[in-house]
Amino acid sequence: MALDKEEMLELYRKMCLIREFEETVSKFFSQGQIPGFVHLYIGEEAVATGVCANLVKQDFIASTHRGHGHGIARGASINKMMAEIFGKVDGYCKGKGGSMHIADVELGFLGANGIVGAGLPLAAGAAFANKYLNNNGVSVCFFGDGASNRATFHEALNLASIWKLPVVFVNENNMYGISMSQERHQNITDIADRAVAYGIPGVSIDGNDVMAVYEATAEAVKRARAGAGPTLIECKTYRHHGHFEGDPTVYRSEDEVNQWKKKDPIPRFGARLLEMKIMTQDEIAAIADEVKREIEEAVAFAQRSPVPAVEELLTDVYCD
Amino acid sequence: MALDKEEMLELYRKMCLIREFEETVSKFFSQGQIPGFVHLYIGEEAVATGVCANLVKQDFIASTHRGHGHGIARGASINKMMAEIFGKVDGYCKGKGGSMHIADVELGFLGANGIVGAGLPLAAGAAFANKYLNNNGVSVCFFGDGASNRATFHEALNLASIWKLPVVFVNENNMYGISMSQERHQNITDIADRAVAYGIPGVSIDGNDVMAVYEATAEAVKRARAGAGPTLIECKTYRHHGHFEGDPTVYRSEDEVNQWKKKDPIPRFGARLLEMKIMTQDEIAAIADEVKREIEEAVAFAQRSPVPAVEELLTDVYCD
Amino acid sequence: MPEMTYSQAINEALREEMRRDDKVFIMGEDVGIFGGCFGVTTGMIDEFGPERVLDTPISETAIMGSAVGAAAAGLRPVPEIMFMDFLAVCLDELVNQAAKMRYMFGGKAKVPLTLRTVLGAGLGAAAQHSQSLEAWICHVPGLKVVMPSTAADAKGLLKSAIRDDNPVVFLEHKMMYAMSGEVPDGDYTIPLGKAEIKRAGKDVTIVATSLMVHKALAAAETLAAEGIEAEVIDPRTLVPFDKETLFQSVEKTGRLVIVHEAVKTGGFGGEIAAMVAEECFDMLDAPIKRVAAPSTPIPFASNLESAFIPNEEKIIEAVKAIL
Amino acid sequence: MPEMTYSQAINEALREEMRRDDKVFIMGEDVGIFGGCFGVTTGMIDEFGPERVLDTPISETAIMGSAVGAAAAGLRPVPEIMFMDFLAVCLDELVNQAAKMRYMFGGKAKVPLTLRTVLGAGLGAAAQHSQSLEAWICHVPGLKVVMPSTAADAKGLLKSAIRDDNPVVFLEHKMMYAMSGEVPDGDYTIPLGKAEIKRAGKDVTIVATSLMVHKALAAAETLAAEGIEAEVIDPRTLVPFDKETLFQSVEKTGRLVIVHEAVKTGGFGGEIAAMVAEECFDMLDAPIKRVAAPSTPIPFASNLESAFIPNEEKIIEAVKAIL
Ligand SMILES: Cc1ncc(C[n+]2csc(CCOP(=O)(O)OP(=O)(O)O)c2C)c(N)n1
Ligand SMILES: Cc1ncc(C[n+]2csc(CCOP(=O)(O)OP(=O)(O)O)c2C)c(N)n1
Ligand SMILES: [Mg+2]
Ligand SMILES: [Mg+2]
Repeated sequence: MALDKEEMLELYRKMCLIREFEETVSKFFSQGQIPGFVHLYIGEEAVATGVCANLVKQDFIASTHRGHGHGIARGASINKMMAEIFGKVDGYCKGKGGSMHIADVELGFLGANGIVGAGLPLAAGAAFANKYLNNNGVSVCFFGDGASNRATFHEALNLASIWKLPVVFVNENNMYGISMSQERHQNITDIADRAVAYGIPGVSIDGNDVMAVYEATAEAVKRARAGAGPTLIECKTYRHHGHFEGDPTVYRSEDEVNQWKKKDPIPRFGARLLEMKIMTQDEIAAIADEVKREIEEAVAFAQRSPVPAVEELLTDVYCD
Repeated sequence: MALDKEEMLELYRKMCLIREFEETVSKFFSQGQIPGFVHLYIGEEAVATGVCANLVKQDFIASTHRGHGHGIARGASINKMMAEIFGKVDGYCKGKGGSMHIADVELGFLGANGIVGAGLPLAAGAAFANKYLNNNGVSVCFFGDGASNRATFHEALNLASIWKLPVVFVNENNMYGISMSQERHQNITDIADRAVAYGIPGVSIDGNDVMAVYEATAEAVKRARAGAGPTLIECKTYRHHGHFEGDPTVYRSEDEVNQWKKKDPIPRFGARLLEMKIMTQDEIAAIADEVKREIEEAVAFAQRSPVPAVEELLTDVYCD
Repeated sequence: MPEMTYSQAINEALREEMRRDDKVFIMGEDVGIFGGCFGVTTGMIDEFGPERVLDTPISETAIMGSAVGAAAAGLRPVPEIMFMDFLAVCLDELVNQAAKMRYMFGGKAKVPLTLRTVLGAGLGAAAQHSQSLEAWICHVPGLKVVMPSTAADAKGLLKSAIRDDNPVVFLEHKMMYAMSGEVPDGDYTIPLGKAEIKRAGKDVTIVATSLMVHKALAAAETLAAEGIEAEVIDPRTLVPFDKETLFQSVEKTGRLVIVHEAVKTGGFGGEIAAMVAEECFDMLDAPIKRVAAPSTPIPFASNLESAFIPNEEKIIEAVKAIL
Repeated sequence: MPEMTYSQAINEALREEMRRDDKVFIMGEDVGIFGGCFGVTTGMIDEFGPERVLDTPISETAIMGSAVGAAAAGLRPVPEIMFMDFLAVCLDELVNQAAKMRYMFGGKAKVPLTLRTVLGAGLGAAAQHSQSLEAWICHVPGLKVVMPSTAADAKGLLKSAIRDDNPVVFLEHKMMYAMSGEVPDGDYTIPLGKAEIKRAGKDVTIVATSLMVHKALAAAETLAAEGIEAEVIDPRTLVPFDKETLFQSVEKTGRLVIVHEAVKTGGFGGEIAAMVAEECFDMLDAPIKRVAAPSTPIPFASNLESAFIPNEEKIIEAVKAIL
């Protein structure tokens, strides 16, 4: 279960890749090159990265409206993701889904989702399929603190608990659902406490510590693969940007944001790796360069790609 | 808060009235005189009775498909209830609602409900109205063990907890949702434990002990009126009949039923009152007679009442 | 051909499909030892065990949502929602997830699930247990909608639905479960999207769905005695809709009466009337009539409920009004 | 008359009604300090405080359900559901509770709530944030359905909706919030159930709803240049529906084109076509045309989304096809 040097470097690289991807989306969105809404994962990279490092081929993830980080952590093509966000035909969904619906079912990525909390029963269902097919696979569902107040949370966790489904419910508690702070939207401090209602384990961890996320997930995944049922993991984290790009964030203080930026998961893990002598300053710089190049390529790929042909409007409604 | 002799006798009488009402409905249903479905409260009388003894004029209750006992305990007219169940024009709803929709909003009875769990947010809303109008009123929602797995449970309790609404959530854990036993439909033993998820008090009590129900509710109602927010009370009880009349109850053993019949709340409270010398054997017999007569009158009232005029089909869709 | 009830035919279709394909499983409230609220799944748990016949908690959102997840992950779930009225508590999973997944993902997903649920009045079950809400579902691109009116159709169409790679909503009428009919022997399917002319005629076309097919046939019988030959068409699937059969009939008769049990305002009858008024206007010799329930909730009292449900007399009246 | 945006007109109507009647309050996700996802409730929390402008958790079932309970208990809630697509997660509370309570209880309850929600495509918000699902709501007896197309209509109709003792669903189009128009000074109401002829004409009747009213008017303008005089009718409320205004127009023109943004199959256009095909058949000189979105989920890419939304050209084409 302990990670070797290569694996740790890979965690670091993945977080950098997500960060660079999101910064780039932010830039092109503000330039008006991206239609619709985008919700960025900046500040929360440790969660998806630490979780997905535990997954193998037959596993599934279900994601949210804030799904870019989940896709990248699961190993999705950043070219196809970027092209999708730009609404281009070479995107994952031929440009028909956009940021909120990027998916790659083949890869075990059941999609971002525009309906808050919708992923929870989907993930339970995928976990049921894994169990039914007896393939040792698990499912992971990411969802926000706001989503933990939705119907789907309750019904999916209850179902998963009685059927002992191999699923890990990963709560990304970034302290807000749009403008509603957690202390206003629920009467509890630790969402992990809700596990009690289903007789399953619940753990609350520092979601900005990628190793802590990795380890908590490793245990939950082990439990799930062993047939012992679901786990609820709460990862406390923070989004640096607004809810969506363009949000003036009137509902929180600059001071609060700055406090959290000090806990930024990327420099934090970088410092740890330096300290452990797993990584050098040169390697940090090299990763930054490499990631930058990859994202530039993804943008070039997206920009090069044509918009979908207008006939695409009418296809893919049904399969024959 | 302690009950005097008269009040205790009244609790006993109410339970007997509910029992007699339900036995009578059972009889007429099996004779084919009542259309639709009926779900009887036999065995669970202590819950509604103990709870509603705490309520005053401006309070509300929201009920379930198994709602006759709640209505009677709240003080609804048994004549109008019986007529409604028979589908007659002098029923509470002019025969348009039937057993599953008996209501008397004026009396603070927001209705039986055909949708499992639907009462929970309704009660939260009525409690909000009480709070908004600052009238010191509370709301009570009855709901089953099965209903505690529904969306509405989670969302309503969360909302009530953050808004500190004056509402008491009374779970009637009769161990089954139709054929699904509690141990199969949820992974916990005490539904009261779910209160943890909302940071509110949760208590689990013997629902066949009317005094225990009365006292737990008294405390919850006091809390609610004082502005301290909602409470979840779980009353463990059992339905003697099938889920609906006609249910062959293949899913439970006769032995189990017999064990529970020994804990029947009515003889149990009767024995206690005898022991405490609050009631005599003669009074027991007198109450039985009185209750029988009342119910016979209710049946006569219902049978005498005409069916609604066919024009009623088109009225009451909108108010003008 | 053996006689069996509508309910038995559905049970048989489920069993045959589960024997044929071990990815098919059923789930829902009380579908196991209880055999389903209307007895449709009776005995299935004995044959297939609790791994493939799953009792669920009262959690329709989880039922529908997990069925979608399981379907996307490679299984073929056949969830049951006890009453169609309860779709209102789990519509997101059907409408925003199941129906749209393929399109949103650019054709790179399939959701082969068949949702079975129960519609219709007649049991005194009142406003929240008697609705016919097929119009909602028909308005959701990505879903197919099936409404069989006979045991034979139910069996053949359910088998097609289960084999279909799209999400299909299969609507059973509670007042038809006990109706018997001849059902062909062995394995057969009826394609989705093919109407059936249940009775041929030349004077007027009556399109009816579900239980109303039987009322329309009774009306046609009565009309025949008066020399009026009604053609009764059962679309059987509303989406996809077999326009061809309908249009050919209207071309022949020039007159159209549409019958459904759903309330008139916003019912699927509007869609049928609009298709004809748009595409067959020149064939029409008379106004298009709709016979449907009045736009009210469904009352409990038996006499009111009977008045609510469209009947033979109202169909006859509508036919005569346009002859 | 002052000019203001559709969004400002709604804000003003809400404020005036809240000043007039202290039983009126608003609730919804981010309606407080955030001012609502589209800014419609901006500043209201400053005037009325958090007791009457309530931010809720992401719990639409609790929002709708508690609004119903509060309404039955004597208040006049104005809940907001952020996008109409999300009605799918709380339809039970609207359909099986709010709409039916009065009927089920034999006329002895009232549920005076006004649900505000947002429909329509055009923002690149894709399949789960762009639907026009008014047909679902119109099919539910007990609900009223309002779809204003101008700032003035929005204000006057919202005030009527809030004063109405029935549950009313008030549908705002996200692409109209920024549109400006003249709004009468002071307190005025527009009755529910009265259509407005937005442009008079004699050659063809165009019935259009919400944003499509503007596209229909643009089409009428273009047609006028070619000598074709289209009459454009905005029903403004779909339930109750003003048949009289529509039928009078059809009597005059003999031709009908219906335009809505909702997908065609099962859309409310079917109901309108069916009413006319049933009750005005003899007045019709040509087929009834519907211009609506194709029956697909709503795509993300801007070019596809534009192709999805009905436009001026398609309206003109439909008109010409039946002239
Ligand atoms: C059912 C539903 N309700 C409301 C919304 C609108 N909405 C989109 S994201 C969001 C906030 C979600 O908060 P949280 O779950 O904490 O996730 P975060 O955005 O913080 O990652 C809301 C209210 C939605 N998309 N779906
Ligand atoms: C949303 C919904 N799902 C399913 C049903 C069908 N149904 C009616 S009562 C019932 C069981 C309810 O169990 P519980 O909440 O424990 O109440 P009890 O009947 O035991 O009093 C079910 C499943 C329903 N009416 N509504
Ligand atoms: Mg959040
Ligand atoms: Mg129970």
